[in-house]
Amino acid sequence: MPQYFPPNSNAFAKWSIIGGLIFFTLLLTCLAIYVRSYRNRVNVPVSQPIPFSHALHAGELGVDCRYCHTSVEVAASANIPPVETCMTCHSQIRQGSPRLYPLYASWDQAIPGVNDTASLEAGTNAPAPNSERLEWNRVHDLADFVYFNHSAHINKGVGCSSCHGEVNRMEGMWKNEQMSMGWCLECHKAPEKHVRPIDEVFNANYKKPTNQIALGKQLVEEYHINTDKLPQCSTCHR
Amino acid sequence: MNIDKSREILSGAREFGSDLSSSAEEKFELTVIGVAEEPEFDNTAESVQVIRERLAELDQSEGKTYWRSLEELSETEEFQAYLEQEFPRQSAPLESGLDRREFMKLLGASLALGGLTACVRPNPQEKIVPYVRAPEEIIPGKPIMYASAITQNGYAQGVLVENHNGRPTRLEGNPSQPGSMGSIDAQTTAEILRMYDPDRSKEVLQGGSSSDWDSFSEAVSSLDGNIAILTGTVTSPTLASKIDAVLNARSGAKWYQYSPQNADNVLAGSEIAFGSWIVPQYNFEEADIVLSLDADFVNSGPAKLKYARAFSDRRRVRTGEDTMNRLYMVESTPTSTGAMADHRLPMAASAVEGFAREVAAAVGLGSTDSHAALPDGWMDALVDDLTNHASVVVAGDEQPPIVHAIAAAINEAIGAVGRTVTYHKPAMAKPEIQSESIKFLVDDMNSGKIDTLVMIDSNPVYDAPADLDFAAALDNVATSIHLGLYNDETAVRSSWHVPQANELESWGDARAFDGTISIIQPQIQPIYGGKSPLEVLSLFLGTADTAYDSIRAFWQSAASGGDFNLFWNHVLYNGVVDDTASAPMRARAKSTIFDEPASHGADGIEIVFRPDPNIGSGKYSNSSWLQELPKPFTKLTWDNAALISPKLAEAEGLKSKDVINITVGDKSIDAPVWIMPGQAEKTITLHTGYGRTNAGKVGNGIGFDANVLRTNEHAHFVSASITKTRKKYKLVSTQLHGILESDGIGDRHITRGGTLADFQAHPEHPGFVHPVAHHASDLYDDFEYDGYAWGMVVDQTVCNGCNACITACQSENNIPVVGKDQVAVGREMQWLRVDAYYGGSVDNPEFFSQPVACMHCEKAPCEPVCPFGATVHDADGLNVMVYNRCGGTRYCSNNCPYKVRRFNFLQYAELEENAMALLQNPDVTVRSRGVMEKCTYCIQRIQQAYITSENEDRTIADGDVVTACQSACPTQAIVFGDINDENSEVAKVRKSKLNYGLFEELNTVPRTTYLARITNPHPSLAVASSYGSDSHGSDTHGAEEGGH
Amino acid sequence: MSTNSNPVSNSIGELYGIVAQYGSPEAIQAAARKVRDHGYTKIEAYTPFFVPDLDEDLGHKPSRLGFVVLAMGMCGFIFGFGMQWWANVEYYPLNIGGRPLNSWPNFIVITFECTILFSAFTAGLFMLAKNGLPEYYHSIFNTPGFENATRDKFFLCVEADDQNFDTSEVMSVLNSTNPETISEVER
Amino acid sequence: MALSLKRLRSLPKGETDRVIGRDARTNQFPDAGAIDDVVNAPVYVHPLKTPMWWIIGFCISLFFLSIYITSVVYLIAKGTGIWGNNIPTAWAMPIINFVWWIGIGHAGTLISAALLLFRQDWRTSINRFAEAMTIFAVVCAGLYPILHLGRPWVFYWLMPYPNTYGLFPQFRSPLAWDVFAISTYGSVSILFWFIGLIPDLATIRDRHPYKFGKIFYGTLALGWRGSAKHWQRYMRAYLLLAAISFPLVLSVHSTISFDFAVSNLPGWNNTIMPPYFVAGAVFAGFAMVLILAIPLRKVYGLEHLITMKHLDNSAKLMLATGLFVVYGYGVECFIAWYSGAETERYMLYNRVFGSDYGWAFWVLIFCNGVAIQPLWWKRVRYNVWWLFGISIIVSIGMWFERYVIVAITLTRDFLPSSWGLYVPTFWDWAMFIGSMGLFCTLFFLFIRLLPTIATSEMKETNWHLSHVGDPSLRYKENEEEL
Repeated sequence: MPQYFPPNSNAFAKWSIIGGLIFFTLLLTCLAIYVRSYRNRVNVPVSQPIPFSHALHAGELGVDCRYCHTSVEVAASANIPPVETCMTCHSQIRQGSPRLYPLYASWDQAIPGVNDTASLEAGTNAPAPNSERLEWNRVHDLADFVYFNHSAHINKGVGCSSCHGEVNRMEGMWKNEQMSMGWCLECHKAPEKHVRPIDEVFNANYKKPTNQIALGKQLVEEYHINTDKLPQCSTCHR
Repeated sequence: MNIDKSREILSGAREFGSDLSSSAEEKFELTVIGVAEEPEFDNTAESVQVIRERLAELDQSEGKTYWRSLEELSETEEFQAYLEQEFPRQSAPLESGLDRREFMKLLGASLALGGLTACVRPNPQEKIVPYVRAPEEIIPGKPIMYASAITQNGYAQGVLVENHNGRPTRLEGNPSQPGSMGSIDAQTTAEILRMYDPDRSKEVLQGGSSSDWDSFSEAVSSLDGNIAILTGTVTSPTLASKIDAVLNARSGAKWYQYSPQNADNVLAGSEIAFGSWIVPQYNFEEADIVLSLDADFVNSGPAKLKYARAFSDRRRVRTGEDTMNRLYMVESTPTSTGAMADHRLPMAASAVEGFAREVAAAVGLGSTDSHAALPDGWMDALVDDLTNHASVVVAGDEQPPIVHAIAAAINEAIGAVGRTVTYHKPAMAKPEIQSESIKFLVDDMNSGKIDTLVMIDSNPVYDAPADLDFAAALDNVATSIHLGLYNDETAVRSSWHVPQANELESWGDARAFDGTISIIQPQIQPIYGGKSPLEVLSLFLGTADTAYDSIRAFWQSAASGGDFNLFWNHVLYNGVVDDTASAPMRARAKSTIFDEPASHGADGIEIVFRPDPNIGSGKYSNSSWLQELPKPFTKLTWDNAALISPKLAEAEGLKSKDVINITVGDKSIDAPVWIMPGQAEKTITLHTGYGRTNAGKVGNGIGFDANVLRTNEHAHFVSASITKTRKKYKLVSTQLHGILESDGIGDRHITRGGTLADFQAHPEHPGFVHPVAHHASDLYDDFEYDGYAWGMVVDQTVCNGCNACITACQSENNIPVVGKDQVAVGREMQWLRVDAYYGGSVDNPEFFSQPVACMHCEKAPCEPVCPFGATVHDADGLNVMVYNRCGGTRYCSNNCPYKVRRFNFLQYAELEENAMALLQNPDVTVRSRGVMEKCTYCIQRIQQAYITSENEDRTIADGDVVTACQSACPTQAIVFGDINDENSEVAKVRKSKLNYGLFEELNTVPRTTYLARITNPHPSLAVASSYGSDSHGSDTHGAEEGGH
Repeated sequence: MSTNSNPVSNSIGELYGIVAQYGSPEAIQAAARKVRDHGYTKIEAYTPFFVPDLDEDLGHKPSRLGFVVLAMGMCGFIFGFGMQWWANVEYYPLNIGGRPLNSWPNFIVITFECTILFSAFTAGLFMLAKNGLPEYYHSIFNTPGFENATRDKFFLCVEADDQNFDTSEVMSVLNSTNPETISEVER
Repeated sequence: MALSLKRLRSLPKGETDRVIGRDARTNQFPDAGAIDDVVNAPVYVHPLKTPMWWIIGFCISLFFLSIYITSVVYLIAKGTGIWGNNIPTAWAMPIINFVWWIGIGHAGTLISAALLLFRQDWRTSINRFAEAMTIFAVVCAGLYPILHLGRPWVFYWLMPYPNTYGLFPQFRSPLAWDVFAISTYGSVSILFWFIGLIPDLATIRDRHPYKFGKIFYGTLALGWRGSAKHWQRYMRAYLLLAAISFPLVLSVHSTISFDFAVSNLPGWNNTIMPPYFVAGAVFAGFAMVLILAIPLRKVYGLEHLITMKHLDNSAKLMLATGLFVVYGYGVECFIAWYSGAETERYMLYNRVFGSDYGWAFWVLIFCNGVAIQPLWWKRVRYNVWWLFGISIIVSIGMWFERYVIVAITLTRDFLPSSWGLYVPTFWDWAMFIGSMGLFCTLFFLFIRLLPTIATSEMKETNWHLSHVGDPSLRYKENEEEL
């Protein structure tokens, strides 16, 4: 009786089985990585109408987070500052810089030489006041059914940088963490690993001390952090 | 800035596989509509213009889908045809074919089925648009409450409006306003929906074709000849003064009032009794004994919330020491008041007068030959009570004047005046008998005396008495101007229609039933460009005053001295103008009352006209919330029916859903019947407000129009004849079984109750509360709840089934409306329902109202069976439903003994960005299809309170968390709080011996418990009516209970 | 039946073994015993269906598959229960309807299923692996008429790498077992 | 040489025996190869010469399959609302069909595993296609729970794997048990089936008239050469698999029954459920075996391999399990009365005399209780027409049993205010009929591409018989063992 398959078919069969397994595992891993980091836009800077630099404002100039994000201590959301806030300085500083045009365009007053009719006639491509809204691109966008509350964290010793990273070193702005449910739970299950003294909350350069766990445990006591409620579904979902 | 949850809400449940990645801008712009509107109203006209354009755009862009979804709610032809089928549910639910969105959904879903969804669908880029100048009082994401008022039939009901970034989303009662007392009824709650309703008219119409405000004001300025103004009942001082101004300015101008729900009988009655127009106010907090002559005082009339509260306060029984009042009731058709009665007697409306005369005679007034068929000893017991206790007799608005007069006489005879009843000057700006007023108007119109008719906030073509034929008369008027929210029956027949601004959009003022004045302040600019009556009337004075101008002008002159701005801010803050309630007047009843000839009730079949308990006499016809709200006791939705008594049904061989033909004089209509236990034997109740032709997409063509049979002199009841037809009509009720004595229900001890005497006999172990000795035994150790432990107690004694809680819940929790066809297959979505049970005889049963929502069982059967872990307990012992984890196995619903879980079988929630989306509560997730949902004890409020308390480093105080249903409840039957806190109200109430858990024998350990219903029959009439208790030896059970 | 005393030895390539064909299980069993008595160890039989005791006749050791399956079954048991216990008690303890975290009665079914799954797949796949399957090319297929090995013929092969293999010896031994045919099979 | 199917069928029965050399008296094949020829004949047929009856049947199956696919697409586009499900009847036809299908599956495994352990040689004639039936039924069944989800695309959340949510399935839920039970059952069945196929695939490889056939089947056969050492391990593995599958098959339907027994509903919360469900499953399974076997042996001329004896035994098993099921009904009634609980008693009353659905109960009593009684008579058991008819009735009856248990119980449970009605919609039926299309499609492919009878086992059995002598004696023993 003749052979139906060539001699090398054995090796072929063996290796196609092994190779198949390897390929499949690799595929899954890559998929997981892609979904959890890239598609999730972790460490992917988001383009903005104005190339605002936290490194400059929060870092070099040392402006406090709360100067712009006023509601962070009292409300769920850390608000994006109104144009007014920017204009407190930029009505003088860098006045007329083309990179700030979207700002002046959204401002409701004419500024001589920047966005008033005179400068328009002068031919500079300056925008008219109220001509368009200032539209920032959202960077941290949790799912609609997640009810994150900034004030609850700020007042219990969770620092800005714990989630947002060292913003004072970021030129652009991007998601520093995965911000998936599993990631949130890491802290909600064991807050002592991350809480810091309240007066360090806005310190972007804060480094965890070596005795973090001990300190953390003590702070959890001190701040009455209810560890029973933290990991509960109802804490974030309504 | 506006990272407002609402935008995320608008974006719908993206995670749920529906494609909404499109139009992030639009979402944002919508929020800006909310945001740009600040209550301060310094907005430039230009920004308002933007809003209008936006909504117009939206209407075109999103309109189609929106209508489609409404089509499913309303009764279209296909739906009618569909109803005719023998097995409607054999055919697939009404849906159009796949449109783009669904196709994408399908695509997404099928990809997801391949497990790839996470990779292929990128997150849409959302925009954040900051304010230019941030209004300082707005903290993004934190709602602001503004005090205002909503008028019902002209009378103010105080409200607090929850306002998210300039976007009103909810109404609550205003505690400092007497017409509200902090409670709110279903209709007023639904006003918010009415404001956003995309069906509202959006432009000025001239002869039906589109026009604009300017050309209208042109036309007005060029008007001459006799002007007539028709309004509903007016209590607004400013509006009244404005009208007076017009009357003075234009010679020959006349002002008529007509509202289908009016105080004619009360006024006419006081005319007979006192010779002057005064109205009674009842102090139920003083009354031990109440006799109601067909008066539904807890659930109708401008004072219902006040009366319901006061009456119930005298019925809160917790311990054996507590006492309660006693209510005798004769009524033609079951009402919420009748359901609370200790002694209730069904009686034809026309027979009530005879009965009243008997009572009068018994207390020594006049004499009577009529003898109503009463149970033995009834009259004696009644008279005994009336004469020996602080008592009051209340006559129903639907009863003829003479009954009111007799009631007044009796009250005087039993010394009620000044104690339990006081007399006041009417709150109406211009008291009058409106049935005459409308008659004069029609006569004048027919005789051509009127050249211009201005109809403000009224719809006479639909609701004026049929015999007047208002529509025909309207043709004799050269210029008819209609100002209304909708392009309704009257609007389409008028030469001009002007869209009216909702009370949430415009300035105004109004009086409560007791005269207290509230200022109505707008929450948002008129989103459909409506105008307030004040603005329209200003045109007739040749000025272009805005409503704001008029109001301020009036109050500047009215306010007595002092710093006006101080006064003004104070008034706006409180929502009421202090010391404007009318003072009691001295009044002596005339002796001539009983000279009036007695009329005797015809003993044929009698029709009783009542405004629909949900949609009123047509004002809320287009409100899907109220259309889907199950009506008290019948639990009917989306229709009105002819309510008939079981006896009559037997006699005529009628079954529910049979169609009968009702004839009054030369008019006749077809109406489906519904058998109503406790209905007076030969009385048929017809509810008005249905059979609309121009109500809007939702309200058009539902039910039948009872007004057809309604004449001016027989506006409330009339004798009629009926014939059975072969037709059947599909009425949809959410509750099919409720007779406690029927098969397999009796011994389930679902709803429990007994008499006060029973309770006082065994104050420690009332047998009817724990008929079955229940020994909890458990294999495992229980979880400890040492933090907060939220719980609720519902007092069945004071729950009158008014449904206010359901609509409040619907508004708070973004609960969708599903439409008649879906309710028909048992898919209604309300988280909270009020079950109705009947005990005793079907002819005159005892009524039980049992609000049922999620019980938050500590040993919840629903949780262990969920494979996703989507429903679990949290540390406070709440039964949490995590929508985003839910896969929709529906096992939890199967395993729930209370069947309180609701499932999104289809995409019920509105995911399109139309005006309705602005209505959503941003603090509550909008559920997509395929997801289970249920009552959460308003967890968003609990969490809000918790976070606030934690930020302030304190614990939540009792009363910090108030659930929506609790805040709405007129009788405060719902108590909620932390049961671990010894001093909390709920903990105290739970200690009552009347406290029991529904199906507690299943050992589910529910957190929501009930207080058994206590009645207080007269000792001589006490036929021990105790439900839930076994037929014998209930006390021994009690003893057992004590044993362990 | 015809016995072929002098076989076709026109084999060019390296010899794999000498194969005799028989018509019945009994025949091959007898032959197998005989060949083995002659001290040959590298012998293998090929049959269309399972012939009981043939493996003993050939001196094969009994399979230890059973123990492997048992061991893996236990692994499955531990995995199944361990997973549930860990997820509910250690990883993310949640209050599910007031039931205890380690509500072991509810974990029985899945534990059982895991046990079954592990042992079943061990039985199947381990058998294939030990048999070296898939093995599409095998010298024995060069045997003339071997297609009948899956039909109704029974083949006995003395492999060439048997230490005391000697073509003529083997031939004579096989001949004495009255095979239907004998053939030298090359590698 | 392969006999063409046409030729085989054209011959009168006695003649067929002569051609394939079967001894009609001893029921043995002197020539083992003849078994291959008969069983594998359809497989050897060239694709282009596929018999017309097969093509027609296959197309009909495809048509129904397309109905299935259509309803699935519509379901995913619209949502579960296209079905008649509601509150309180949150589970209805999809679950009923799921239980029905999974039940049918059980006979296959039972025949191949249990009967092997009990040394019931007669099983060899029917176990192959019975196992195939099992697998296809499990496929049909397994799809239902997924499609029944409100959001089918998240079904993978039920698998325990490290995910970004940091969550696991909720292992206390019987539905989570189902996931494990059904996936285990499905995969083990397929493995068992494939292992059994290997030697037969080798046979086909060696005899297939066409090259592509040799390659195709050769690949599947994994190079099987029937060496004694392989056979030794093979038989051990096969026996172990059988020993493992037997408890598995019992556990699977018990687990399904837990979906109901573990809940707290009156009419579901019964300890009788597991045994009663398993018996019901075997009952329905053997009915389906007969429904498939009777036409199959006819069209493929396998009367001498699947003899009346086999049908007879299946019928006996059907009768036995059927009686157990009826006993189950009895116990349910007794418990309902004995519990003394109002809810339990009313549940039974409503099932039996309920105005809305009482009829369904009596339908199932007739189908499962009355219709099987004729099987006491040998004449009936030896009449294919009777057997076929009764099997059909039993299948219908078992569907109604699930209808009563699932849907009707739910319409009226604890709280009267929430009692409701349930009426299936067009789409409920479409999906049910469609799933049958799926089953038939797979089954037609099976009988075309694979040997419907385990030939190598058959040969072994045949060889055994030739030693033990008169086979009818062995059957006698079997009956006693049954």
